[in-house]
Amino acid sequence: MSLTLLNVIVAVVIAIAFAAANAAYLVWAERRGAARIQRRPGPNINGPFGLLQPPLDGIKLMTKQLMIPGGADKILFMVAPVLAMAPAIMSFVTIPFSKGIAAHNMEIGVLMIFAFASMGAMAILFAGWGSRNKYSVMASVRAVSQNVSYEIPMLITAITVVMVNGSMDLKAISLAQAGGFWHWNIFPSLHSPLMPISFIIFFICSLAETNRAPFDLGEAESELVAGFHTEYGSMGFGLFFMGEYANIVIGASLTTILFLGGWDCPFGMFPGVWWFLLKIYLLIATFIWIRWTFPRTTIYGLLNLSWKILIPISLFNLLLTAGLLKVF
Amino acid sequence: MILETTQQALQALFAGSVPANGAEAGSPRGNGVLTRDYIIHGYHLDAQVAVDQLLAAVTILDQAGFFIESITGVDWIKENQLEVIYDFSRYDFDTCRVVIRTRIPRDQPVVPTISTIYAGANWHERETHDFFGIKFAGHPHLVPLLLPEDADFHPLLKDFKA
Amino acid sequence: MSAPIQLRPDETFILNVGPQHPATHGVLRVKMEMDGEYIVKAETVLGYVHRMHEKMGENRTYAQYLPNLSRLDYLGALGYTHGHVLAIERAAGIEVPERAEYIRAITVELNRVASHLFWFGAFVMDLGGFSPLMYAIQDREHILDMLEAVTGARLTYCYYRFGGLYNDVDDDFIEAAKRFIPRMRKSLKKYAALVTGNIIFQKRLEGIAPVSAEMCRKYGATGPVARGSGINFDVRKNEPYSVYPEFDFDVPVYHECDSMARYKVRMDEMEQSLRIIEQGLEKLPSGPIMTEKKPKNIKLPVGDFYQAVETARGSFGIRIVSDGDKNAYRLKLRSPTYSNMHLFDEACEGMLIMDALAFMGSLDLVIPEMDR
Amino acid sequence: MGGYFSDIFNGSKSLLIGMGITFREFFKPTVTVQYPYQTLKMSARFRGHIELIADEEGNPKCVACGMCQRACPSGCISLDSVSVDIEVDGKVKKKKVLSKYDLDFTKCSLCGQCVENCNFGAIDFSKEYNLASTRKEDFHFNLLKRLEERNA
Repeated sequence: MSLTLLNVIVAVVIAIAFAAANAAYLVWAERRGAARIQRRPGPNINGPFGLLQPPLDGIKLMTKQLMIPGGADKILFMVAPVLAMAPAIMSFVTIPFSKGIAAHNMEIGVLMIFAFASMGAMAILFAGWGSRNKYSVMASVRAVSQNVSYEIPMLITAITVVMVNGSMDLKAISLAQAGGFWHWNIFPSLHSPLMPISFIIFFICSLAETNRAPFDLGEAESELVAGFHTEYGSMGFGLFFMGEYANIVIGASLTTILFLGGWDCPFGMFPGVWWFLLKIYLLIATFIWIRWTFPRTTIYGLLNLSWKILIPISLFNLLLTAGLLKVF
Repeated sequence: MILETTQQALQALFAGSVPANGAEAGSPRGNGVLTRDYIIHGYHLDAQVAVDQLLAAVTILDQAGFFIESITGVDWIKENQLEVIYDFSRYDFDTCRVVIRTRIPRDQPVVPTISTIYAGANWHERETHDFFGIKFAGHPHLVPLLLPEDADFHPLLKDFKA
Repeated sequence: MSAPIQLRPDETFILNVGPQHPATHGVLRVKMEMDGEYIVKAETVLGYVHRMHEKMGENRTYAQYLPNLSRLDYLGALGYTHGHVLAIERAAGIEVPERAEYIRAITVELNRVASHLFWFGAFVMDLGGFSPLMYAIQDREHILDMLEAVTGARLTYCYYRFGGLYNDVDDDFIEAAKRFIPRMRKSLKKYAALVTGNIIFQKRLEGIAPVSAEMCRKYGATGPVARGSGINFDVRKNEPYSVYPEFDFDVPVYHECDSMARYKVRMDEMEQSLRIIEQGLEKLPSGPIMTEKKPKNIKLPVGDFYQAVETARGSFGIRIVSDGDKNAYRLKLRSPTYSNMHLFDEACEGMLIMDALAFMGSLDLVIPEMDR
Repeated sequence: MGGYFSDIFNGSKSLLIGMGITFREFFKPTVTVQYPYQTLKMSARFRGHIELIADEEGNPKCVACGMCQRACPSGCISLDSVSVDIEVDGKVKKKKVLSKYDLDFTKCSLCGQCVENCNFGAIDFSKEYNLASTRKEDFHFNLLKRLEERNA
């Protein structure tokens, strides 16, 4: 019993540390990457290559006063940033980084991650409503409708993968794809000929679920000032920021596990955690690359994309896969 | 082409009383239409109308397809008059700039609004009201635009002291 | 997307966009009555950076007023200064040497490209794309370097004088301008691929915020806003001034009336400006840059003078009422964005806020120029 | 239906083209100047605030005629002169000597009217641009003192 408790504590600490370190250094990577794209150097003064920038930013945020706007709903206002960060950390618990590295493997890992992911929408809604700011309310309503409409194609696609692999256990899904890149779910197989398209749909959805550009309607800075976190300063803002990056890591991890074979090596050699990390950071680099290339979509363009393109295609894919599984 | 037709149409407002063409703007002159040398003045037609002829004159220009450039005022304090100047121009290549001006006494500066004809006159009239205190009768929203909301001074009047 | 909607008055709320808001690019306030994300009614509130330039025009001599003009529009200052010197030269009957006029045209067009580049970057940033702004600023920097080498300033130039120029261009400038043109053309191709062709960008602008030609006429909209509504109006062509008749260039006109049309007009205009600069550099005559008798203490004859020029934002007009003194009796500045912005109130009714702010970006606002 | 799929295809293609451009930009060298560590040379015609020019003996060329003061649109120049007796070829002559030349840089708009109107070439633009301060008084320049400091 006590061993289990210790296990849990160690797992949570590692998950928090991993999430926080990722969040901090992904901000650095994003700023450096964006700067390179725009032909600037980016943060390069503090420490070598500006590597001390994230901790210094953290200190700055922590030393600032936490302001609660007059008339705001205090409880919701305080709860929202925590709610943005906590589910992301919880999701790490079930992600298998390699065969032996997973805090707690669950048979319903996919379900659990999706359950926690949908709590992110709640955080945004609380933040927007609690701040008593018109911009924030509009942003939160946008973000919720966006999350709702993108969860559907995302789930349908995930179900397709689950059907093909016959399990909701993330570890089992990874293991089913072991043995070289031709076994990965991203490549079409007899049962699922449209898998590359599924991968793209899943990728787009994870962009939208994490409120990343070009789907960052929830913070749409040129329209809604800063969206749902307009009124947040200090670490409240910091938590939202970290939550966003933690969610990106979750999204990339899930994509890797469902489509890119988890920790499997493309050539069937030396499988291990490094492959997993390489894959998720490549995906995150693509996230960053996309953000600094495209303008923002409109709210109706975003919903049109989901309801008119992504959902029909993913539904078709689901039915096709189901039929093929039945036939063969 | 449009120059002649517009001139005739504006001329009709005055029923024959044409002032001498040599009269300079700025010095007092009677109402009427003048043609100006574009090379020197930068516009072709210069019509001074009475306040009650203003709407008729602007309607003529509206029907002829002119667009509104600006509205402004001039304070002729020596003559105890305020002048409102309306600039019109055309989008097509039949270049014709028309200036409509009207003079009103300084102590009772009221002219009818033309924002019913040209919606874009709205801000120009508000601005002129800000700067000169000229009231545009019938204007839908005559509150200070460029000056502070509570401004009760008119800085472009010549007797304005900051 | 922008269909009018029916609702009860008690269902709306007021949203203050500005005076400090990222989309207004300065201190402009739009009071919007909103129904959810739809705008029911909008009222623009101006005057936050009003400085009464017109009164200053009455207090200062004509020469002393020169620096004021570049404070109107900090992005395309030369166009406004050009209008001022042309008005004085017209009224006082000053002949300007040909070389000076050519240099004026070249620098004005360079400034126009710089202004449009900055607008392009800021507009795409309004739509959420940040990198194009940085690329645009890189290109603009070359222009500012060139203009700095000639005029001594980067934004508020004060370069033209009555009867000529402050100083002559040198060979370095001509070389730099010649190098700049092909580089800029390459950049324009890059922008076309990166931004104009982008599906997200197209979907955001096409068919959004229609401004009819009739509406332009009623509000007196000029410049790219009018040209995006199918009106072939450019003061450089309609009322040729300076040496523009000598140049072979087209006026881009689009008939779609939407935000995309206004965007395309400006992008095409940059190309046309490059053509003018190219021809200007080729034809640049040698000779003096100042009239033989440098005018000092200018006094204009009694009268009322008007001069319109095409600036980066539209038709800028300057009216000088002179009583024969050495400063103006009345000096009126007709700023193009003032009229262009005016139609925003009417045009944005029933639009989504994000479309309305994109529309506002497509009007190319420079607030100090509007407020004067 | 065909339009539906071709829209998706063309749209995706345009997105990939855009990503290709940013990808290429990623590998190009940076173009910025790291300002406090690196600086640019100001161009020869850069208009900074004005400075007095000294003649061969180190005295200001200025004859205190006041042309610059009158030309200034913002009224930021104030100068004063005193009459001093100097001996030229054994004769005592009165001469106006500049005693004060103050520039209120807070008002200056760097238009260059003063330099242009000076008939004696006595003032010119400096290339100074690092002029940041939190105090207004730091921008009230005593140009005469600055000239003496430069001479010293």
